[in-house]
Amino acid sequence: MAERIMMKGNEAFAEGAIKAGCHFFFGYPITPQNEIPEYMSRRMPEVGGTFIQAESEVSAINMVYGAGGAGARAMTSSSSPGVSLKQEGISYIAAAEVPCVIVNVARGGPGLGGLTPSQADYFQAVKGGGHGDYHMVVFAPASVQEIIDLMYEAFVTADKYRTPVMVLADGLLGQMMEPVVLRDWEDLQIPEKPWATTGMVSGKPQSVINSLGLAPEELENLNLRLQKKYRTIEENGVRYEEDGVEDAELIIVAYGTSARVSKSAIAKARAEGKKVGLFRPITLWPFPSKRLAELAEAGKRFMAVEMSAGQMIEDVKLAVNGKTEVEFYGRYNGAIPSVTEVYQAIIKSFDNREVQK
Amino acid sequence: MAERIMMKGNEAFAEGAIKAGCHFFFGYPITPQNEIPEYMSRRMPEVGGTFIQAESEVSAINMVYGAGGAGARAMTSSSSPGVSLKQEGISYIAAAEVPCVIVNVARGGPGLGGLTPSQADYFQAVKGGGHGDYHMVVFAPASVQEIIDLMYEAFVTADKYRTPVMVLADGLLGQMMEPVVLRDWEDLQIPEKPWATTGMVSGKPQSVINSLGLAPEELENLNLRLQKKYRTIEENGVRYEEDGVEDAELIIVAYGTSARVSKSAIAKARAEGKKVGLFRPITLWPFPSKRLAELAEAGKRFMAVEMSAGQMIEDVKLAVNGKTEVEFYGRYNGAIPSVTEVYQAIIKSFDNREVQK
Amino acid sequence: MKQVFGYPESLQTRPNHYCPGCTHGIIHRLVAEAIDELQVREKAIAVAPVGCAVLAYNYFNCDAQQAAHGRAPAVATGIKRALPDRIVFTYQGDGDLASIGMAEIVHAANRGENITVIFVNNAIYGMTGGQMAPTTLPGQKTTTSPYGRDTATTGYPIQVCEMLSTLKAPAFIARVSVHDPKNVLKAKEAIKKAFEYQVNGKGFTLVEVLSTCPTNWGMTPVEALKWLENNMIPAFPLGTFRSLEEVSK
Amino acid sequence: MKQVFGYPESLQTRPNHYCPGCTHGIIHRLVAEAIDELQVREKAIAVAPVGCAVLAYNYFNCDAQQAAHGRAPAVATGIKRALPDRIVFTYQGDGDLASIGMAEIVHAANRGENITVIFVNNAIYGMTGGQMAPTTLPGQKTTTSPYGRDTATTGYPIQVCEMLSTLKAPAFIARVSVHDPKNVLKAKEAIKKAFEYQVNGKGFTLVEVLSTCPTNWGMTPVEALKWLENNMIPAFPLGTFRSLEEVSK
Amino acid sequence: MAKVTFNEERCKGCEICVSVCPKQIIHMADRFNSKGYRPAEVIEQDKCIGCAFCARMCPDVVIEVYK
Amino acid sequence: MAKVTFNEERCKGCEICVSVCPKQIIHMADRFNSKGYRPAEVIEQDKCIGCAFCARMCPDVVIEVYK
Amino acid sequence: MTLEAIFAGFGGQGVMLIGQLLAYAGMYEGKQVSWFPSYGPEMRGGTANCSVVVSDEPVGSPVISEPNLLVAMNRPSLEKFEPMVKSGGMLFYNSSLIHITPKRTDIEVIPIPANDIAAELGNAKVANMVVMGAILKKTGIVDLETVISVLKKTMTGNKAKLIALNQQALEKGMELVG
Amino acid sequence: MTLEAIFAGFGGQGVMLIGQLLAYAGMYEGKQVSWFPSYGPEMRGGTANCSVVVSDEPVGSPVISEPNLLVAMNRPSLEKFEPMVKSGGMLFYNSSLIHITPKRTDIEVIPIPANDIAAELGNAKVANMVVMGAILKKTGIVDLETVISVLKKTMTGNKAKLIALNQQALEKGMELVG
Ligand SMILES: Cc1ncc(C[n+]2csc(CCOP(=O)(O)OP(=O)(O)O)c2C)c(N)n1
Ligand SMILES: Cc1ncc(C[n+]2csc(CCOP(=O)(O)OP(=O)(O)O)c2C)c(N)n1
Ligand code: SF4
Ligand code: SF4
Ligand code: SF4
Ligand code: SF4
Repeated sequence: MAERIMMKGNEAFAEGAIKAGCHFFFGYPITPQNEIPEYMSRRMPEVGGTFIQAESEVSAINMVYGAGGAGARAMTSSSSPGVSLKQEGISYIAAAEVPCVIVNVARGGPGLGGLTPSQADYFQAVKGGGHGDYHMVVFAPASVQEIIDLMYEAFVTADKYRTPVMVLADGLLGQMMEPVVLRDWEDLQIPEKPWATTGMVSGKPQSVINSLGLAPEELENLNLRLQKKYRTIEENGVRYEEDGVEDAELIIVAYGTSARVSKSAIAKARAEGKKVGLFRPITLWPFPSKRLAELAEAGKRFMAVEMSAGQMIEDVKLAVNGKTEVEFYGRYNGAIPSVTEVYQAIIKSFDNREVQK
Repeated sequence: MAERIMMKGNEAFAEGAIKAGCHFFFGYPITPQNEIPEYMSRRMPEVGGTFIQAESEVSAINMVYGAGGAGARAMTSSSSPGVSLKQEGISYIAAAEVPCVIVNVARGGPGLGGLTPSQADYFQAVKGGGHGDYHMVVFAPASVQEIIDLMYEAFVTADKYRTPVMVLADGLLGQMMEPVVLRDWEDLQIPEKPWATTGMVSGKPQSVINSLGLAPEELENLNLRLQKKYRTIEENGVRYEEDGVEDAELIIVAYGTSARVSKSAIAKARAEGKKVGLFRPITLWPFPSKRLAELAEAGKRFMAVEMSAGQMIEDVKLAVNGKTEVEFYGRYNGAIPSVTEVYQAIIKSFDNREVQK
Repeated sequence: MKQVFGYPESLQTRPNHYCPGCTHGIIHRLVAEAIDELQVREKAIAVAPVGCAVLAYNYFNCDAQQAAHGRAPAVATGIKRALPDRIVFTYQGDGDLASIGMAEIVHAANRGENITVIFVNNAIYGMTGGQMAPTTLPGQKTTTSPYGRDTATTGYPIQVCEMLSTLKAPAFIARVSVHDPKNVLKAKEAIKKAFEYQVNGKGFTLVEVLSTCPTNWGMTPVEALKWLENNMIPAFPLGTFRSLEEVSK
Repeated sequence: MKQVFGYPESLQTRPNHYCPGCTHGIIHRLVAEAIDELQVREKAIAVAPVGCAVLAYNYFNCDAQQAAHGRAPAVATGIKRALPDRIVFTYQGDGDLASIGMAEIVHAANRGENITVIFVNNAIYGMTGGQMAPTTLPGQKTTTSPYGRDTATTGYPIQVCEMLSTLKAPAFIARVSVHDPKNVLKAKEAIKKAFEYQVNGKGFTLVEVLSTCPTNWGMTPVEALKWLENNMIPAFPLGTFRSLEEVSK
Repeated sequence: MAKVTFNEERCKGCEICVSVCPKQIIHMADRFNSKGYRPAEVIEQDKCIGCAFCARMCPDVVIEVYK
Repeated sequence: MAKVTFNEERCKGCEICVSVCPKQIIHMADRFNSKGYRPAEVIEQDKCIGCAFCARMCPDVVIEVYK
Repeated sequence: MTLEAIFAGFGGQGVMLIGQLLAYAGMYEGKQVSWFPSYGPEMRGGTANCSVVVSDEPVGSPVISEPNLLVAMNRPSLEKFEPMVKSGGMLFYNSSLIHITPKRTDIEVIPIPANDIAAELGNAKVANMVVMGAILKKTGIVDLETVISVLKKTMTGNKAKLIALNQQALEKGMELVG
Repeated sequence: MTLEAIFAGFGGQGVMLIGQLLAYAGMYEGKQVSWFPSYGPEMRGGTANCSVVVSDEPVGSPVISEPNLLVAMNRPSLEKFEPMVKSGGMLFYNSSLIHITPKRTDIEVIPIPANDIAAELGNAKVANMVVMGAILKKTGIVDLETVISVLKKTMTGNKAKLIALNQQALEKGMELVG
C-alpha cells in the first residue's frame, strides 16, 4: 500500500487539484475554506502555477472564466455567501461551455449565517443558483481521500463535457484531517482544446468564448445544445455508493458528512436488527434518480438525512415518484446531526411502521 | 367603471409600486426592464421619493437592504443576469427578515443570453438562488393590470411577514401595453416597524438588522424561526387561478406569459371538444401544491407549459406525487411558444391518450 | 476628584471580543466619544462590516445593520436616503472596503452620500486568519502571501484616501493613526470632525485609521504599535486629504 | 498610386452594427491598426464587454472572450496569467468599466496586470438606451436623469485616469479623444504605445478614449463630435497621466 | 494627385467625412444603398489632396485613400 | 493629585498601558482575572499625573482617570 | 371579432406608433386590447414590429403566431411575416417601397403606395397613417373618429399642428380602398 | 476497539496538537483515524477542542456526540463536555487549573496535575504531553514509541531540541497513572 499521509480536507481540495493538473487558482478568503487559498499560495509557485487572491468572489469566478477559456485547468473555491456572488459568473461559464472547477465548502446560512458546516446550498448547486437553464456537474465527497479523487474526476469531467463542475462539501469535510494516499494520475493528460482562445497562431481559426444569442433562434439553439449535453451526462455521469440496500426496508439517502454520520447510525441500528441501508449520491447532479426509482419499485422506504431544512429530499421524491414513502431527518444549518439523533430517527421510523401495521 | 389607461408592463411595475407606497427605488439598467428605472427617475421626484441608479445590481440590492431595514418600503428591479448578482444580498435580506420587493423581468439565459422573454429563472426564484435555507414569496403576474395589483400585494406581504418578495415576470410582460385601471388603495397604510433601525430615539431599544449566528444554536434558531414563518405563509399565502378544471381531463399548468398563450390554445382545443383546463399559479412560492394534489387525486392529467427546459414542472410533479401523468411542453429560452404550438401539444396529448386506450 | 476619562455612553458596557491589544477597541471608543460629544447617539445608525468588527452592533450603543462583505456603503446609502436626518456611519476593514467593496466605496463617495466611513486599515484580513489585504505592505508575509507580498504579481498597497480624493464630491477625507496617545487624540479629532460634517449635511466623509492586528501580524500588542509606526505610516502618510473648509479657504 | 489608408488586417471585413456616426467604429479601427503595426494579431486575445461593443469579437480579427458586465479586467487577468506571452486587451464602456466594474479595473490596475484596457467613455449607457453613466456630465439629460444629472444626489463625472494614477503599478495611462483627425492620430499613438508597453512586459496600460453616442445624446453625428469637444474635454482633460518612461526620466 | 474610394455598401450616411474634408469635396449622394442610407461620395476627385481626414474619421472604414 | 482605576475583569493583559505610561507606574499583576489574563494595575498611585495616556490607549476601556 | 395584427417596417417608419394608435382606439371603444413590441437591439438599424390584438374577449396571448392582419412597410418585413398570415386574413403592404408582390393567394392582399401618397401630402412621415386609414376602412375595427380623438389626446403642444395632416393621411388611406 | 476522544481547553494549551499527535500515531500504526477541530472565531480567546477517532474500522462520523474519552484542560471545557461522555468512558482533567471535581460516577475520572508537573519539568507548554502520557498508559490505544516517532518527524529544525522534554513529559504522565 502506498504511504498514507495525514491531510486536512481543505488541503486535499488544493493538492487534489494540483495533482489533477490545475495550475491556476483564483479565490478570495472565506471561512471555512481558507486553507485552500492559503495552501495554493504556498504550493502554486512550487509547481510553476499561478495563485491570485482576487479582489472578490465575483472577480475570482471571472478570472476562472478567462483562464479556463484560454485552455487552462483553472479553479476557484469559496463558501456559501461567496458562492452566491459567483452565480452570474457560473451561468456565463455554463453557457459559454468553459471547463472549470468550483469548490464550495459550505457553511450555515442564509445571510452571513455561521461558520458551521451546512448542506443548505444543495438547491443552489443542483437547480441552478444562477439564471437560465443550465447545470453544473456536482460532486459530493464524503472523506478526505474522496476529495482528492473527486478533484481529479472534476477536472476530467469539466474538460470532457466543457462544463463547470462543482465539488460541494460542508465545512466539516474541509476542516477534518484523515489519512490519504496521494498518487500521480497515470492518465493525467489535458486534452487538446482547439476551441480555446489561445491566439490565432499558425492559421488557427478564430475562437470566441461567449454566451450571447441576440436572435431568438441562436439562443434557443445554444440551449438545445446544452440540454442535449445534459442528457448525455445524465446517461453517463451518475455516481453513487450503496451499502446494505439489498435487504434493507429503509434506505437512508445522504451525501457528504450526513452520509458519514448516517453510516455510523445505520451500523448501530443494524446491530439491533433493523434492516436499514445507505444510499449515498456522489454526483448530486446528475442525481442517481434511476437507481432510486428501481429501489422504490422494489418497495423500499427512504429517509433523506440532510444538514438543511430539506433540499435533496425533493430529488429523492421526484425519483421515487410516489411509489413509496420518503421521510426526512435534518438539522437546520448550524448544527451537525449526531449519530444518536440519526439512529433515533431510524428507530422511530421503524416504530411508526410497526404501529401502522 | 374607472378610467382605463394604456400602460406598458414595466411602467406598471413602477407605478404599481408607487401606488403601494414605495418611495425608494434602487436599480441598475438592464434590458428588458429599463423602463422601470427610467419611469422611477421621472416619477420619484414628483412623489417626494428617492431614485438611485446604483453602481451595480449588487449595490442596488444592498441599498434596498439598508432602506428596508430602516423601515422604508423599498424595491429594486433587474433582469436575469442582474438578479443572479443579487443572490448574496437576497439571502441576507431573507435571513435578516427585511421586507422589500425585487422585480425580475426575466430574459433568455444562461449567461449573457438574449433579450427575449424567458421563464428559466423559476428555480432561482423559488428554490433559492442564494445560499442557505430561505424562501421569497414569488408572485407571477400574467397581465399589466395584475402587475399593478400584485405590486401592492407584494409590498403588503413583504411587510406582513418581514420577507423579501419577488415579482417574477418575463420580458414580454414588461414590454407589452394593455389597458389598466389605476386606483388608490384604500387600506394603504404602512405598518409600524418597531424592529427597524430608525435610531434609539425617545428610549426605543436598540434595533439590530443582521443575519449572523456564530453559535450553532443561534443559527439553528434563526432557521427554525424562518421555517416556521414559511409554513405559515404556505398555509395562508397560496394564490392561483383556475379556468375550466372541473370537467377537464388534461390541465395545463402555466404562469405568466405561458399561461396567456395557453389560455388561447385551450380555447382553441375546447372549441374542438377537448376537455382541457388551465391552472395558473399566481404565487410560485408558496406553490399551490395542495390544490394540484386534489386535482391529481381526482384523476386529472397535467401538462406544464413553460418558457424553459422544464423547471416549474418539478413542483407540479412533487405535488402530483406520481398519482397521474405530468407532461411538458416548453420552448428553451429565446422563443415564446406560439398558441399553435401549445394547441398542437394539447392535441397530441389527447391523441396519445387515445392510442394508449 | 473629577472623572477626566471615563466610559462613553455610546459604547455598550459589554466587553469586546477583539484580541488582546487590538486597536479596533481604541477606534470603537473614539467613535463612541465623538457621537457622545456631538450628542447624536439617539440618531446614530451604525453599519457593521464583515470582518473582525462584524459584531460592532454589540458594542455601539445605537441602532445598527450588519452589511454583506464590502457593501456597507451601499447599505448606509439606503439607510441615509430613507432617514436623511439620522447620523449614519459605516465601520469597515481594509478587506471589506478596499478589496471586495471597492466599487461601493468609490460610488458612495462619488455620490457624496452624507455618511461617515470609519475605515480601519490594519494591512491584513483579521477575521479570516491573516490573509493578504489590498493594503498589505510590500514584502509583508501573510497566510496568502507566504513568501512576502510580491509587488510584481500583486501590486502595491492601495492608498484609499489619495484615490478617493480624486473625486469631487467628498467633503472630508483624512488618515490618522492610533499608535500612541498623541495620535489617538488626533484620530479622535478627525473622527469627530467627520461626524460634524455629516451633522451639518456637508456630504461624504471618511477617516482612515491605521490599526494593528497583533494576532495575525504575529507580534505582541506593543510591538505591533511600533511596527505600525515604523512601517505603515511611511506607506500611508497621515494627514487631511480633503476638507471642505480648507477648500473654501 | 499607393494606398495610404486602407482596411486593417486585424479588423474583420464584416460591417459593424454601431449606429451611424458612432465613434466606436473609429476606435475599433485604431485598435486594429495598432495591432497590425505591432504585428501581434496572431497573439492577440480581445475581451469584449457588455455594452454596445459586446459583439467586438465579430469585428476584431483575433481570438476573443466576451465578459460579464464590468468583469472584463478579471477575465483578461485570467487569460493573461494563463498565456503570459499573448497580447490581451479589454474594450470597455464607461458603464462597464467605471460603474459596475469599478472594483475589477482598480484591482487589475493595482496588480499591474500586463494587459491593455481600451476605455471608451461616451458619458452615457449606449446599449441599454441612454441611461446615466458615472461619466455623465453635470446637468446632462439621460433617460435616468430626465431632469439633468443632479450633482447633489448623483455626484460628478468620475475621472478614471486621474483615479487610477494614484496607484503605483500602472505603466501607462492616457486620455485621448477622437473628435477630429488630429486627435484621432494622437489617440492612435496612445493606443499603440499602450500595446507596445504590453509587448515589452511593462505592466498595466489604459487608454481612455472620449467617444460619442449620437443616438442617445440625440444629436447628429457631426453635432456629437462638437459636443464632445466643447463639453467632455473640459470635464475630462486630455493627456498622459502615467508613463513609465516619463517616470524614469 | 490623390484618390479616395468609398465602399458604398458600408456607408451609414453619418456625414462625418463631409464635415472634416478640408477641401469640402465630399457630398451625400442622392441614391440609397441597400441598407437604406444615402452614401457619401466625392465628385471633384481631382481636388483631393489625400489628407485622409475623411478616412481617419469614418467610423465604418468606408474610405480608402491612394496617393 | 490624580487617580486611575482599572476595571480588572475587562483587562486582557495587552500591556499597552504599561508601555505608554510616562511615569512607568503600571505593571501586570501576578494574579489572573476570570478570563485568564493577568490584569494591569498601578502600585504607586501617588505618582500618577493624570495624563490619561494609559486610558486613551487601552483598547478595552479598562481604565478611568480622576483628577 | 378579434383582430390580431402585426405591424412591421424599418425603425423610422412609425409602425410602432400606428400599432399603438390602434390599441388606444380599441381601448377607448371599450374593447380588450394589447400591444407588444419587438425590443432590444433588434430595433437598432434593423426592422421593428409590434403585435396588436383588438377583441371583444379578454386577450389571451399578446404574441401573435397567426396574424389575421399584416402591415408590411418594407421588403424584409413582408418576407418575414407574409407566411404567417392566417388563411383568409389581410395583408397591407407599402407598394411605394416594396417592389415584389406577395405570393399568398389565400389572403386578401392590399398594396398601398403609402410613401407616394405621403409625399403628395407633403410629409413622408405620414406614410404610416395612410396605411392606417386603409385598415380602418377595410376592417371597421375602430372608428375614424376614435382614432382622431386619440391623436388629439396624444399630439399636444408643438405637435398639435400636425393633427390635421395626419387626419388627411388617414382619410386618403380610407379613400384608397374605398 | 474504537477510541472516540474529545480534547478541549484554552487556545494556548495545545489540545489541538495532542489530538493530532494521537491521530498521526494511530495512522502510523495502521489504524483508521480522523481529527476534527472546532474552528472559526470560536477559537479566538475562547476554548478550542478537537475530536479524534482511532479505530480498526473505517471511521463513520468524525463528529463525536458521545466520546469514550474526554480530556478537559480547563474548567469551561470540563463543564461543557463532561455530560456527553459515554457511560464507562474516561475523563482526564487538568487538576492544576480545574478546582472543581467532575460529577459523573459512571465513568472513570482521572485528575492530572498537568501544569504542576510541566512546571516541575521546567516548561509550562508540555502540560498537554503529560496528559497524553496518561492517556497512552490508560488506554494503550497507541504505543509510546509511535508517539515519539511522530514527534521526531514533526519537530524538526529549531524544535528538535524540545523532543527530549516532550518525551519526559509523556513518561511522567504515564507514571502518574501507572
Ligand atoms: C462574500 C464574502 N466573502 C468573504 C467573506 C469572508 N471574510 C470575512 S471577514 C473578511 C476580511 C476581513 O478583513 P478586513 O476587512 O480587513 O477586516 P479585519 O477583520 O481585518 O478587521 C473576509 C474575507 C465573507 N464573509 N463574505
Ligand atoms: C449584470 C448586468 N447588468 C446590466 C446589464 C445591462 N447592460 C448592458 S450594456 C450596459 C451599459 C452599457 O453602457 P457602457 O458600458 O457605457 O457602454 P456603451 O454601450 O455606451 O458603449 C448595461 C447596463 C447587463 N447586461 N448585465
Ligand atoms: S484578528 Fe487582528 S484585527 Fe481581529 S480582533 Fe484580533 S488583532 Fe484585532
Ligand atoms: S447607442 Fe451610442 S454608443 Fe451604442 S452604437 Fe449607437 S451611437 Fe454608438
Ligand atoms: S464618415 Fe463613413 S459612414 Fe459616415 S458618411 Fe462618410 S463614408 Fe459614410
Ligand atoms: S491597555 Fe487595557 S487591556 Fe491592555 S493591559 Fe492595560 S488595562 Fe489591560
